[in-house]
Amino acid sequence: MTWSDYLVFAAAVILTPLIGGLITGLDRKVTALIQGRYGPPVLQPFYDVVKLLSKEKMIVNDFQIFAAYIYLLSAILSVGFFAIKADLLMIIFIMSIGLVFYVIGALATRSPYSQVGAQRELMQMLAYEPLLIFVLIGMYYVAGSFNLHDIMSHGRLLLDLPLIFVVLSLVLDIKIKKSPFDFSTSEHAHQELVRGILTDYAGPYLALIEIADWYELVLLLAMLAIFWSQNLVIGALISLFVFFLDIIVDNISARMTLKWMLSFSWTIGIVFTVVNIGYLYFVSR
Amino acid sequence: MSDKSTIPFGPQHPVLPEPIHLKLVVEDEKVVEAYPAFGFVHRGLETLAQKKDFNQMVYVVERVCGICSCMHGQDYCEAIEELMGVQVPVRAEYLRTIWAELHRIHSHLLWLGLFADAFGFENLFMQTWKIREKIMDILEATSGNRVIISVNIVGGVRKDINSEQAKWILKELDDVEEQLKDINDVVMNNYTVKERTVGIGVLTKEEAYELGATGPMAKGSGVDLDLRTTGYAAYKYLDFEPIVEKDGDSYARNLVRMREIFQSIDLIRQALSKMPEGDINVPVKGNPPAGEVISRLEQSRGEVVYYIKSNGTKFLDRLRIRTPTFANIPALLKILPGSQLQDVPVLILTIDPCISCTER
Amino acid sequence: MTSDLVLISIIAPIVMSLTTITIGKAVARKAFVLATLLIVFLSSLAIFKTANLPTVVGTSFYGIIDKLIKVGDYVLLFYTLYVSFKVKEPKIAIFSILQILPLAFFELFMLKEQELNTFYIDNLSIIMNLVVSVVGPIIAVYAFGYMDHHEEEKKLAKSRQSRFFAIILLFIGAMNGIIFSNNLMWIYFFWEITSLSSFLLISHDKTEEAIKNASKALWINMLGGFSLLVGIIILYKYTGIITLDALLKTNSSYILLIPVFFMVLAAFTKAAQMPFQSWLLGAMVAPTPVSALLHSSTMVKAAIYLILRLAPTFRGTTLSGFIALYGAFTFIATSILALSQSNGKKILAYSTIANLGLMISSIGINTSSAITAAILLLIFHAVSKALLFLCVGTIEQSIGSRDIEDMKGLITKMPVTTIITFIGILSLMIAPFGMLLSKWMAIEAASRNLLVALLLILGSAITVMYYTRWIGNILSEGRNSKFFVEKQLSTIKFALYSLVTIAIVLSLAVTQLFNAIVKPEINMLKMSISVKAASGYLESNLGGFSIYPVFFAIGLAVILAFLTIKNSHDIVQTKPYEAGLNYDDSNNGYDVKNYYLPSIINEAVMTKYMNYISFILILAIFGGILL
Amino acid sequence: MIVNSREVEISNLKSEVKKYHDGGYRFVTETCLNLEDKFKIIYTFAIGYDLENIHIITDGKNVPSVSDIYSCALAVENEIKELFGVEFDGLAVDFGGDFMLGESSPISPQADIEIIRREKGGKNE
Amino acid sequence: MLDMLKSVFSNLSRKPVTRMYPYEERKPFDINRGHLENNIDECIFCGMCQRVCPSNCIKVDRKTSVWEYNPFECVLCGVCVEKCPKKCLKLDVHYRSCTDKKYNIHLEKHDDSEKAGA
Amino acid sequence: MGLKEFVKKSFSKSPWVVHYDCGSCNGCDIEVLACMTPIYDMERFGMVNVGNPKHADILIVTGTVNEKNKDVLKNVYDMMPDPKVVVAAGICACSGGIFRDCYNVLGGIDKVIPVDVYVPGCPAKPEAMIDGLYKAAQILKEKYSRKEVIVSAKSLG
Repeated sequence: MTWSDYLVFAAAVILTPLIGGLITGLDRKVTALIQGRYGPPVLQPFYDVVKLLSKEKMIVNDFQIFAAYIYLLSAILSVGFFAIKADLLMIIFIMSIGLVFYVIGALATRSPYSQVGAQRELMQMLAYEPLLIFVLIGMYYVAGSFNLHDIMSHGRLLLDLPLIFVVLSLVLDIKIKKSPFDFSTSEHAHQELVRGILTDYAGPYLALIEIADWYELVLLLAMLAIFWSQNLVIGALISLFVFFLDIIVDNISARMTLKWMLSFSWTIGIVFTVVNIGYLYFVSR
Repeated sequence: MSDKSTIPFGPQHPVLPEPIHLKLVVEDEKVVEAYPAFGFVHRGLETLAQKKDFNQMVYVVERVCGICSCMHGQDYCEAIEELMGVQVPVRAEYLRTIWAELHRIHSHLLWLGLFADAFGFENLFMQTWKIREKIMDILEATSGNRVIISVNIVGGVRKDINSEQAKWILKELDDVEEQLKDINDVVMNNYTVKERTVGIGVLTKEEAYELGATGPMAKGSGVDLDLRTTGYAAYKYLDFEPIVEKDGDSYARNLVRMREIFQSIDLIRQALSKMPEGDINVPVKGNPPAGEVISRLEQSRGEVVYYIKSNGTKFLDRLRIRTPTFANIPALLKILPGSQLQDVPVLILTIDPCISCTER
Repeated sequence: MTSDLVLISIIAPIVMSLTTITIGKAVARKAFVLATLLIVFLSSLAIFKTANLPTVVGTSFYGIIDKLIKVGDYVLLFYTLYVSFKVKEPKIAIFSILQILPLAFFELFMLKEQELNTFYIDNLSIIMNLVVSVVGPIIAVYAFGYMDHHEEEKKLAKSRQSRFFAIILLFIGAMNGIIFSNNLMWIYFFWEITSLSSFLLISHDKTEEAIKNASKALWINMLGGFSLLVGIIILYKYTGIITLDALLKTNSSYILLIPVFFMVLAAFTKAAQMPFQSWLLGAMVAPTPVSALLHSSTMVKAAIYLILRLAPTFRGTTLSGFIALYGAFTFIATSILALSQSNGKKILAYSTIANLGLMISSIGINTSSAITAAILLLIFHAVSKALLFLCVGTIEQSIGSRDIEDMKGLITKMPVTTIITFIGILSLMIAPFGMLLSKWMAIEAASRNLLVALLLILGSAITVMYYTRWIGNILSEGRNSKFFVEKQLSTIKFALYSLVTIAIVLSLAVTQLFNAIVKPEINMLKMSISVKAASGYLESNLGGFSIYPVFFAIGLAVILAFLTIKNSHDIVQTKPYEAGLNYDDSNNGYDVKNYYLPSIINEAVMTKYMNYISFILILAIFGGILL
Repeated sequence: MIVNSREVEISNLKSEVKKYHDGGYRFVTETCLNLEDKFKIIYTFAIGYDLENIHIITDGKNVPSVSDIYSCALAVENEIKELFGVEFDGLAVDFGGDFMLGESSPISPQADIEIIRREKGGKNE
Repeated sequence: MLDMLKSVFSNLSRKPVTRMYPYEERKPFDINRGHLENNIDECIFCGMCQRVCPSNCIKVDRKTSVWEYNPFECVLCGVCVEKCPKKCLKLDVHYRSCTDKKYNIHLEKHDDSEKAGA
Repeated sequence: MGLKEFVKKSFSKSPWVVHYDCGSCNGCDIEVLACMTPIYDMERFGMVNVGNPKHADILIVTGTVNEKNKDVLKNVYDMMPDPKVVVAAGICACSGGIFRDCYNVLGGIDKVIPVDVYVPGCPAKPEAMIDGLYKAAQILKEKYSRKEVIVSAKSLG
């Protein structure tokens, strides 16, 4: 790593929560508008997080603190590595450290909701983690490397990997936990598990998780954006458009069942990946 | 693996604003058994009948449940009127019917919203409640209060609807109907909604009858029971058919409720057009004579039964309310085992529970 | 010098084991065993330090040992024949006879006497030897305390520990034999000894179930031995090769692939790959140190060792591709089966099979980074799995159950063991630790082979799931979160602490490890090195992984969490949210079990179908020879 | 509807209820009334839109439960048991005083006389 | 799945329906039962309201000419207003605003003052 | 705007609400829910019905306390991290309302937990509810500032 790498790393780590918070705020505003409401101010997520950070530290179990910190730090680390264009597979692996701890933190409390939520989150991870790596394999087939640097030099992945792009959008939809995929937690808590996996996190630790979610959201959006790395502005627009579509889907569908999600995501993931890569393999060369 | 988990459901739970406690025994996510515990709303208001006179009790029974409060008051008043042999004016009967049907619409819309929320369809919840506000406006404009409208008194009603208001109501109802058609389309055809409701919580006709289910719960299973056909209040003057669906699953119950909303809109239109001029109440003198009476009517959730025993004083001897949800609880406990955990809110809401009714 | 050291590492334990069996006194026995272990450990260090690699050395004792081994072969096979009658398992007899006859024919009529180089030593041998002589002694030390407690529980009138430790020592000697032997017939002999010691150790408790499972293990391993023998005979018949060095020098040809297939098949049985997995699951009835030593960290690794040895002979063939697919299939199939288990040892057993499958798959991919991945996996898996087995053993002896559901709230009951178990599981499934690093390498290496890559990815995701919930269970605090001070025996403490330290240090020092012993091996295999490692950064031509930042992040989180807990006095502890109702007595409380998906995964049914598929895959591997 | 209920001997109660059940009647409700030092329990059945009532007079002990004939009578019998202290024999599921009232609620609050003390802790969950 | 799109896009194209309370207040309906007021000057302390009140939230003391009313117990049914012989009771259309302390409305005829007390 | 000011502001801008129906007749419940819906849309003030006391700042209670749910109410209140505000919505929650003479009713929720805002009405209108919640948000901010003062005083002493 060179000095400029360190600078980029630091800049990404500092800027990402701001972007993530803004996007979350926009998400809430747009959702409200879609529902015919006025909606919260765009800065609302920041108010929420700042408030949560300065609330009383309430825990059930010391381990929760640890889990929340690791979740946040691994998210930060993965975003930082993304910014310096490191190995994407490594980034996913680092991200999954946080997720594992996130789940363990919830399992470590005795609240039935948080435990069932954690079980569901595990199922959810089972649904999207493989897909995420499938996406990388698709990129590898085009770029011949897992290094983001090499992948980005390819320019317009979207043209080669349209179906893989769909798979990644699906991952985004599962990851941001919107209908029809909000099983382990839900944005507005009106589900059978209250807030599921987040039920027993409170105050500052909930805030840490919220911030980590922003990091992951931005990371996923950035992964969508590199499908058009020739011009990253267009890439960003594409990824925001996908995000907007996810909001719309959230607003036109009910929460589905867990089994449905697992079979749906795996089918889509495997079929689309195989078809797309097969296409590359047989048609393009 | 025979490992079974136990999961609480309620009393403080966002899906179910009302406090009911279910202890669910689940295997993975499949519900094996459900043990209910009630009593978080139990106030014991039936005994208030011995402390408050029969006129004041109208306002108490209205607060048995805030959602179909008007119908509680109506049923109570009809019981007392039958006991005392009071004939209420026809216009009062019509007015009672209109308010009752408005309540049915608002109750069904409220239910639909909560139901949508239970399976995670937030937008549907918002849209339904947006439409529901129009009904609430009608109630507020005609009675002075949004939820507990306190219009029924022994001997008739307290508030009148003038022709200007009637016109406005009709206009609003057209608007509501228009918007509801879109919602109806979603409830009936949306893939995700169907996935979450079709075949979920099937209650056969025999089971529904045997377990004493009432209202949409029974109607969704093909039991043709709608007390409005017995022609209390103004229903004898109105033209309608009870709505029955056969499948007995959550989807069928949805359909019953959705169709009932349109039916209610139609009934209100009929009632407003047929409503004669005249008094809205008759003065009631004296106390109810000693005797027992049972009065029933069709609430939005089903059949409510009022049992009243009077001893000739102004205080009633015994007031007992058998509410529809109370009758639907056995059916709920029947359909819960075997379902998935994520369907539990759907199933609970599919009986349209009103716990404060159940526990009084 | 080297050859003497090697000889010591093989002969010393075997001789000592024969002595151990006669020692009745516990203290004397322990001292004696300890001394032997020390010899093994020191000799392996000495080999590591002094050996000039790779090397093929002879020894003056070749003739005697060869004769002994030839006699030993028959003794062993006739003993198994006897065992077969004793436990009434005809399959063992069938495979014994199936080996005795060809062996006799081969040795009498085909094999020409010749003086051969005794030992073949290269970095792979060193790695295996280090694993055996570091992990092995630690587990044996652990067994001191464990077996005392075990026999107390069983209320044995007469201690049978001398037999137990004798077999352990015999096994360690035999492992070293497999690792260093140059003569394939020697490998075959030691191979059979490990099978036999596995049988003896599984049936150690003499319960009906133990004997049943032990005989199952024996016959499946005998099947493997038979396959190995067939492979050797065919090899000798067509090429006249009987030594490893000669085998590795030949250019691969179709005629070589047939014996290689049989040898690989033998390895599959020993590694309990898919249609043969049942013996390893049954082997879990053995005392836990046995599971740790034989059935996860060393004996099953002999299979990996064998395939790794053979890897150059089938590089670039279709056979290789099918081996990769087969390994990947076993990986995902057993991972799925592990998902349906709540028995801790069974989960570990399935996960062991899965990881062996992963290694076999990597070897099948057969590129330099894949081989690197396989070797790294071998090392890290041996350490972490041994640690976990020992943890489960400790937990089982304390709470009387190996079911992960019963481990709820373990952290309050045995905090130290729980933390060690926690680190052990983490070292198997999350990123900065060596296992995941190797998995990363394996997946990147597999990415050209789409089907294998898909299977590996799905399998890894499942692995994370079943381990995560286990951690969650042990860390969940009970309703009355009162921490107990845990008492551990010093031997157990030593074993757990040293293994967990090794696991962490190895993961931290993965680059050094790679440069020191893995890289020379790859070099020796004459593969272009595509993996570079320096200062915590591993880089291949596909990507790179830096470890230190991740360790740094985790360390930072730990420090932050500790500071928060220590410094803030305003932390409030509440009850868990239970929808407003909080029952104080635990009987009435809510309890959530893990999801085992019985509706989707039915172990028996699933196993049946998976076995069919894997059988077809083995046929496909055989077919791969022809392609 | 003015109630004219038919009195039934306690011993005949189950056979009467069984008759209603076999006749295709739907169980509507049970109502318990205070009758000086006794209780009157009115059973209401319906066929179609018509109601029929029978009642028993009891001192509140050993009333045969009809929950084995009409399983839906279970809820209401549990309620009567708690609110009036009437004891039922053969309740299909006995909530043991945890159905309506809490631990510290008054005991059999709706009864004029108090027959049994609600037993605490004997939950049947 | 796409049935909801119609409402989504119509909502997006329209202004939100939200009533911007408290910045814009809607005019209440004129029969709203907001809160109870007593024109104490006209009150004759007959006690009718006390007798008919289902919630027993009104206390009238004829001797001391005190009319006491607990707004935190009143169900706003309006019966007292209907029964009031002097029509001095009135239901205002505006709801009573929230407070951080409960209080009784204590009206006396002598000094025409309103006192707040717990 | 300094950081401290921003923190303080965030308390009034982001009060998360948990609603507990403590034996209400549903009248107030549906009005509380109505506040969340498009017409009233409390999310304008950052209020979200989080449904989980551990995340909430404001506990809005409707209905009377009875013998069975008083423990639940206390539990829910105890699980909320400080600073927290309690709103009693509707007369039942304020005083027990029309049911205060019933045998199973204890009275208003102030019998069990401290109440910061009383919203009268039967049922309380959504506008009144919004007023109450808005006031609660201000109280929340105040409580936070007060706590901050106490903490800094501690650190000085």
